[in-house]
Amino acid sequence: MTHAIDTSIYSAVTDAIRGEAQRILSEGQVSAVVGYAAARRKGSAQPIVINQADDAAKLIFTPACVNNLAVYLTKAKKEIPKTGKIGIVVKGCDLKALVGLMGESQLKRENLYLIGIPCAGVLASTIQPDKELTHDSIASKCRECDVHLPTGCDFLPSQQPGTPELEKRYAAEIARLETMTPAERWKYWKEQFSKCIKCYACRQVCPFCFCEQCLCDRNKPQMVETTPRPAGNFAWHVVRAMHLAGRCAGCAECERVCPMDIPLNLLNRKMAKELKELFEHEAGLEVNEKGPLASFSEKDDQSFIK
Amino acid sequence: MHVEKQKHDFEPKIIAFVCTWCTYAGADLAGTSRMQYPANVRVLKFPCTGRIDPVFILKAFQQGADGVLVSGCHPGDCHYIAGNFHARRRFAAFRKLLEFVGVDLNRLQFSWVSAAEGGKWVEVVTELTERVRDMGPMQEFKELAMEEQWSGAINTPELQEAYNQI
Amino acid sequence: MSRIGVFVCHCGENISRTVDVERVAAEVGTMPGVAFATDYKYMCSDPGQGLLKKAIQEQKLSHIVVAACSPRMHEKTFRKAAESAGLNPFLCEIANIREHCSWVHENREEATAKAVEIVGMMVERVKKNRVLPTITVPVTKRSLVIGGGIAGIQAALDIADAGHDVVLVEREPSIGGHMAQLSETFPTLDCSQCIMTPKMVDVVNHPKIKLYTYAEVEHVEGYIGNFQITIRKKARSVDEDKCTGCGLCMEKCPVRKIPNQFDCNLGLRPAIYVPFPQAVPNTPVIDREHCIKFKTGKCGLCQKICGPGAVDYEQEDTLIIEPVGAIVVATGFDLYSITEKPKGSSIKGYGEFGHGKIPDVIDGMTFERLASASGPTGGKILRPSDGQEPKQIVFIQCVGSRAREKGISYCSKICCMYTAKHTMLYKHKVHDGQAYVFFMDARVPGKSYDEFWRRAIEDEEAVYIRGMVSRLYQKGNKIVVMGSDISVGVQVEIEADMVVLATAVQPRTGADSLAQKLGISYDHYHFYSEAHAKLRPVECATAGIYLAGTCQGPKDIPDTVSQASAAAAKVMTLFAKDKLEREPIVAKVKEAGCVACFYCKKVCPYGAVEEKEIRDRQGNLIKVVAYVNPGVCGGCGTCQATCPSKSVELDGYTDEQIVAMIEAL
Amino acid sequence: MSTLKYSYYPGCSLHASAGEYDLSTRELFKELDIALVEVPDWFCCGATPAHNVDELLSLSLCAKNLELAEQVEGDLAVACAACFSRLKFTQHTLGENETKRTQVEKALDAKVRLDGNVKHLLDILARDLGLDKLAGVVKTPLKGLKVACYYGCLLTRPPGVPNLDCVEAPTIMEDLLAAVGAETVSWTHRLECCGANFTLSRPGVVLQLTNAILESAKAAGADCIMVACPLCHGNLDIRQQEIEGVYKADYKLPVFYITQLVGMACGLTPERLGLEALIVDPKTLLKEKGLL
Amino acid sequence: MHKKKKMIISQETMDIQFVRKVEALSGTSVRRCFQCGKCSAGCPMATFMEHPPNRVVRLLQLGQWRRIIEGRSIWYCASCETCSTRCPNKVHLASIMDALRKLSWDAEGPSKESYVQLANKLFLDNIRTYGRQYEMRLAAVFNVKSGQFLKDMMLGPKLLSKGKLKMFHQKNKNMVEIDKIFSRIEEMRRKGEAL
Repeated sequence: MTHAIDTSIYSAVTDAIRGEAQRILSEGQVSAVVGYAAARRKGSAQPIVINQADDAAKLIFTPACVNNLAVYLTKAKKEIPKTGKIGIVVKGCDLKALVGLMGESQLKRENLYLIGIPCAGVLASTIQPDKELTHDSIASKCRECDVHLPTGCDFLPSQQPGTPELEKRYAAEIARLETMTPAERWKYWKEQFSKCIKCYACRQVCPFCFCEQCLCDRNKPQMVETTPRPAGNFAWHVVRAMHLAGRCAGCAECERVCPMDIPLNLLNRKMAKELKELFEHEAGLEVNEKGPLASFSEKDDQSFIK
Repeated sequence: MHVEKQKHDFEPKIIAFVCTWCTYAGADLAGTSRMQYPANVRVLKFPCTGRIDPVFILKAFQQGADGVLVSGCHPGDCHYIAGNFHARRRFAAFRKLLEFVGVDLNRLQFSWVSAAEGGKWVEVVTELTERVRDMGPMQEFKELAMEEQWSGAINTPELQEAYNQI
Repeated sequence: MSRIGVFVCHCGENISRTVDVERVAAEVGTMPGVAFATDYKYMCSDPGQGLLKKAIQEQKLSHIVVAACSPRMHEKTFRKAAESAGLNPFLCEIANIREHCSWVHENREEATAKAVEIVGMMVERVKKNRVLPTITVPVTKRSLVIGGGIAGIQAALDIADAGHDVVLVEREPSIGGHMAQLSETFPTLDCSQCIMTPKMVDVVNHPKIKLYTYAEVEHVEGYIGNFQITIRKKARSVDEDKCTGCGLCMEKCPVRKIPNQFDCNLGLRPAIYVPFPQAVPNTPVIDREHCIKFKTGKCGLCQKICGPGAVDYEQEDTLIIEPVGAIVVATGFDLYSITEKPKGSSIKGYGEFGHGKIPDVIDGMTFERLASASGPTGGKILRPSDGQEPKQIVFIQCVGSRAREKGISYCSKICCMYTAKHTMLYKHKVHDGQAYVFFMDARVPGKSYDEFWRRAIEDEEAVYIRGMVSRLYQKGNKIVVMGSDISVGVQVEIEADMVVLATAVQPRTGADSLAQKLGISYDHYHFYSEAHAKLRPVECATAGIYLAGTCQGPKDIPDTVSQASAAAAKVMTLFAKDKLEREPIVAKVKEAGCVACFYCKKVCPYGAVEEKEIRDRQGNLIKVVAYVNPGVCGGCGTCQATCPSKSVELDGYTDEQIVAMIEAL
Repeated sequence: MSTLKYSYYPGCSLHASAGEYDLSTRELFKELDIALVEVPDWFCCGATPAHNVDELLSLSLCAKNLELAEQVEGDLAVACAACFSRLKFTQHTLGENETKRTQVEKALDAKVRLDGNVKHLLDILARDLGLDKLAGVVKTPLKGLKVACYYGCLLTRPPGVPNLDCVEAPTIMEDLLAAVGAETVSWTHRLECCGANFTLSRPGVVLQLTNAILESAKAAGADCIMVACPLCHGNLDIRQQEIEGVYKADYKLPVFYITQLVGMACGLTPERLGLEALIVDPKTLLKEKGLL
Repeated sequence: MHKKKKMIISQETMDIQFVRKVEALSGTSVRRCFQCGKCSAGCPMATFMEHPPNRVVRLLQLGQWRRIIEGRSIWYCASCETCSTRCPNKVHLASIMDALRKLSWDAEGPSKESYVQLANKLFLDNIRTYGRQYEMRLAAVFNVKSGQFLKDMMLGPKLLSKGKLKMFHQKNKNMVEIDKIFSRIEEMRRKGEAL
């Protein structure tokens, strides 16, 4: 028996974002708006960039609007024209990524018009995009979401999302792994990483992987083996987790797009948890001038150092 | 100081990443004081622990190190003002990551060894060598390096379904 | 293809006793890229170096590895030798097989095997070494001194006397700083004015010193040897060139009752004023906040009576750019005040002492003004409230200092001595009075200091009470002091006529914003940080910037003057050469890969990373990247370890070199 | 229509020796249209004796009361300075010290709730209601009455815990009295301890400390003293005659509760304020000032 | 007669374990104190104490707690928090005093200063039995138990006439819960889970 999650506000939210997009485009406040539009399959959604006020009616918000649109604004991907102010439709989790990008000089707040979404959650998988949002079908990240209502947006529809208390699967899985012996954990990750086919979909979808030249692609020197062999895979995922530590706010897009179903977000969430415990830092809450790994306190823990 | 030499079945390979101002000088002092320690350690000199990239540690394990030591100036003594403070944070995070993916942290040692602490250098190196020797070779990375094939299990329903369709 | 030469040193028997050096040379000789390998008794000796030079030339060696003692011993020697044979010195590396091998192992087999591996690692490393040209930076031989107190004056005079131009910037209308306010100075009790004023005059008359008073540093650009300083000269409303300093304007000014800050608000001054009679320059300034002309547009008396026509109401702030090669920061201190602080402030006031509202509870500086012969009372100790002479006077030490609950845990260093001095001055002026001092420890180390303190107790009969004061309150015209004497273990109550608080020395308000302009670091109190507490006490970590006086931490006049002269000497050392040479171990940005996340800038302890715009020929912005100023970079490499795409690289310690070593294992 | 709503913790004294404080509080709040709902079946906070010898017990009792207060809507209003101090101290300590929180949760067999606001009546009158609003409802300004405001030790201390006002130089009582038209005197002993802890066990100590307070108030030219704590009141009022005897002094200083003075200004009758219950008779003074 | 014993200092005579207990209970560090004496300067009760507050901390720093609890200083503390408020080093002396009283009670039982203890104990008994304080009963029982039958006798009738002492009291519905709290704390102490 699965409980449905109330998404009745989404149609009102859709109306609100359409109205706002229409207004800011027609008033010339922004040159384009990044949002979601219906895709071909019934119930499915896809990212869209509109620059005509008339197109605002194409915008939607449904449980199938899974993508983190922040990725379309980062330099390396260059999807959006650089000139002018851009509107973007953001869920709370996407906003965290935007906040992170602002702290890393990749975006400027004044160049963005943020259209926030009161979000009760989105689907875990869009294989069946018209599936009802239930306690089972909801994305894992939404189960532990603390930003159903994004704050600091330029516009936020007034609807209040219902947010039932759900079992926290990531937290539970991290806790489970933590109780294992190192050997058991090694076995677990070896199995997971070995599946990797180095398609780099995780890198492609990640808003924080904005390097023009990835360290892991370099060959002078070759820091990370590039072939999809177990050794190279292991290095790739560890290096990536380290590079995202203190930055990733857990949008879990890497995990969603992974064709081999590697639980990639577990690594990122584990690091987020550790950095919170060690340095009281949480990614994506404020535009930090310095991230946790680019700053220090003289009082930092050094119990692990002899 | 004479140490009774024993033959061991296994001699671990230890790689030490050290800063030039404190720990490298401390190791020099151990030399000028003719202190004795196991010959297993290979020292890589860096200007500062701040320069030490976590990838190097990973790389060292992948290249067959059985143990890794990272050592630099005590907090507040950094020749470059704050490099060791940055390093301390970076490694505090990185060791948690390694631990999470199943690396036994007993193989990874961090220490502050000043230019005056020749004795501490000997102590740290000896302790790590002996500990790693007792643990045996770092098989995990070596095995991983041997594996050529895609070895993942088809362990989710989605993958199973995809596999069936092939 | 590299042609590497390897030279294995015996070091007499120091290495060869445990390491089979011939075998090392033989085994290394077979390594790919090694064209020449040999061993020699003493590589560092003249013949040894000759061997190396000869081999470079004869064997056409491209890289050198010397397997010998620690690089900390002879790296420079061998690099110089390589250089003299025509090889870039940074193509020579040292493999440490003495301190790290032969001296710490006894088993010859093990030690030899280890030595081969150590040399092998260095062979792989040296292959990736690149030619590094020595970096030279031109030096502008002019110096900026910020702050015209005793520290700034001393540093400016020393540098100027050495023949270099100095630009001295002072925020107030006159130089002199806190020292000009003092009455007499410990431990000799000579009059502060008498030793200070001549120095102030020297400054203004020195042909090499350009003095800007009533001016502040607005902006700093550049790096060691090449700074561009923008100075804001605030509108004085009096033309310094025309003014003769006759003082007529001050006499005629109708606004007369403005508390004079220089006298700790005890005395009064007009709206057009010099802070004190011996001010340098002796040019008045108009206090626009109180001047009738500026408030209402009327009056204008001073302009009318000024013979030379120096008064100029239209004057505006001006910005001046000065190029300098070195900066001495001597901005001094503020005195802590016990007044109530804004909510949430990390520094707290002293409600238990009345938050500064009890008129006869004053601070040490106010006491200095009372005791000063040129002060508002002409040197008489009189109570601010009623002008009576206090017969019972209580001094309380450690007010603000050493009180972490109030936000300051450090010792202000000077208060023990000046309080002892105050008790003496008091006794000299009020013969029938009694001074009491509440104190915790007497911290009086220094030449003739302890003797001075003892004199206060033994000869001048000040009563020292070991214990602090819980509360002060006004009772009639007395101040009740509730203290304790912990030596006896009893409470002490004194009905005092006046209480003098030895309040803490604090960094200047705004010290942090000046530091940010200069790119220097400061501690959490905002005292500026020296590069090394023991070995580089007057230099900032930022090259070319030096510290003098209390901006770096509390200190007394002798220490301040010593540090100022030391800072001046450092400036002269820098100016002794026309060009600066430095080791080329600096970080460089590979602009193609840089995505301008500026993590490098965030972690750089030297502030060496700048933002650089790349434009096409039409001037359109293509992208912004990081740029490492080689003159400022300290060479720690923290940027490279932090850079996600490894687009910044530390020469001499590149990823290629390090990975080559790891892979050699 | 009342917008201000509070749960109300009177404390033991207000149900006994300080009945007039309870009465005047209820009446004044009724008059000001502030709703007070007494916490059902609250019990003793443990006051000084509990933390004096058993801090864990003290914390547990307070935490339990905080839990009980959650049943009633609104912030928790506290009249007694001692109860206020203990409840605030409990919130502060349990928020900071995890070990103690765990122990208290074990003693209560429940999670402790620390998020509720605990407010002293002074805070409610001066800030929630506001001085301007209060001044607006004054019917008989307390003109000519020279009051010594006595804070005692527990209202403001220690720093960072009750956060009612500045620890060393609070003004909240003076501000309130200014709003109702009374004059306040500047005096030295407004924060000194009256020794309430020793009321039962060492009355001699209490007499000495309380005498110093009365002496200081008198010297400053006060007509009367105002308090916001039943324990202070007990010592200053009930023991005043005894003190006069022991120290051969003549104080005759009526000791009012804050609610009584503010109530008077708001036009409440002496009966509603329980003025009868005061031991040092205030009638002469009030008549003299034309307030009765 | 009070003779001052010589203090023999060694690791054995400095009872640091006891000091740790004080620190745990009070949540404050005694080592922070640098003996400025500000606590003693402002203490309203210092004149009644043979060890002024600063010395109590000093004795703790030296692990000499017996010297403290043999005396009466801790029982003369009025808990007014003046010391904690003004301490330049955030030594929460009032809490240290609480801890010392608790540990003294545990270690020594009633001391010669037991008047205060008796009052405190009665107060707590009252809470356990009635849930609230009943001053009349408290005062009466205290006077009986401390043998001062006539103390404050003059006050009684006056207070009764003013309605200030209530002869009867209501029963609190939470009595069971209160008793449980007391029992659970006792239980925790038995098991060594709390000091």
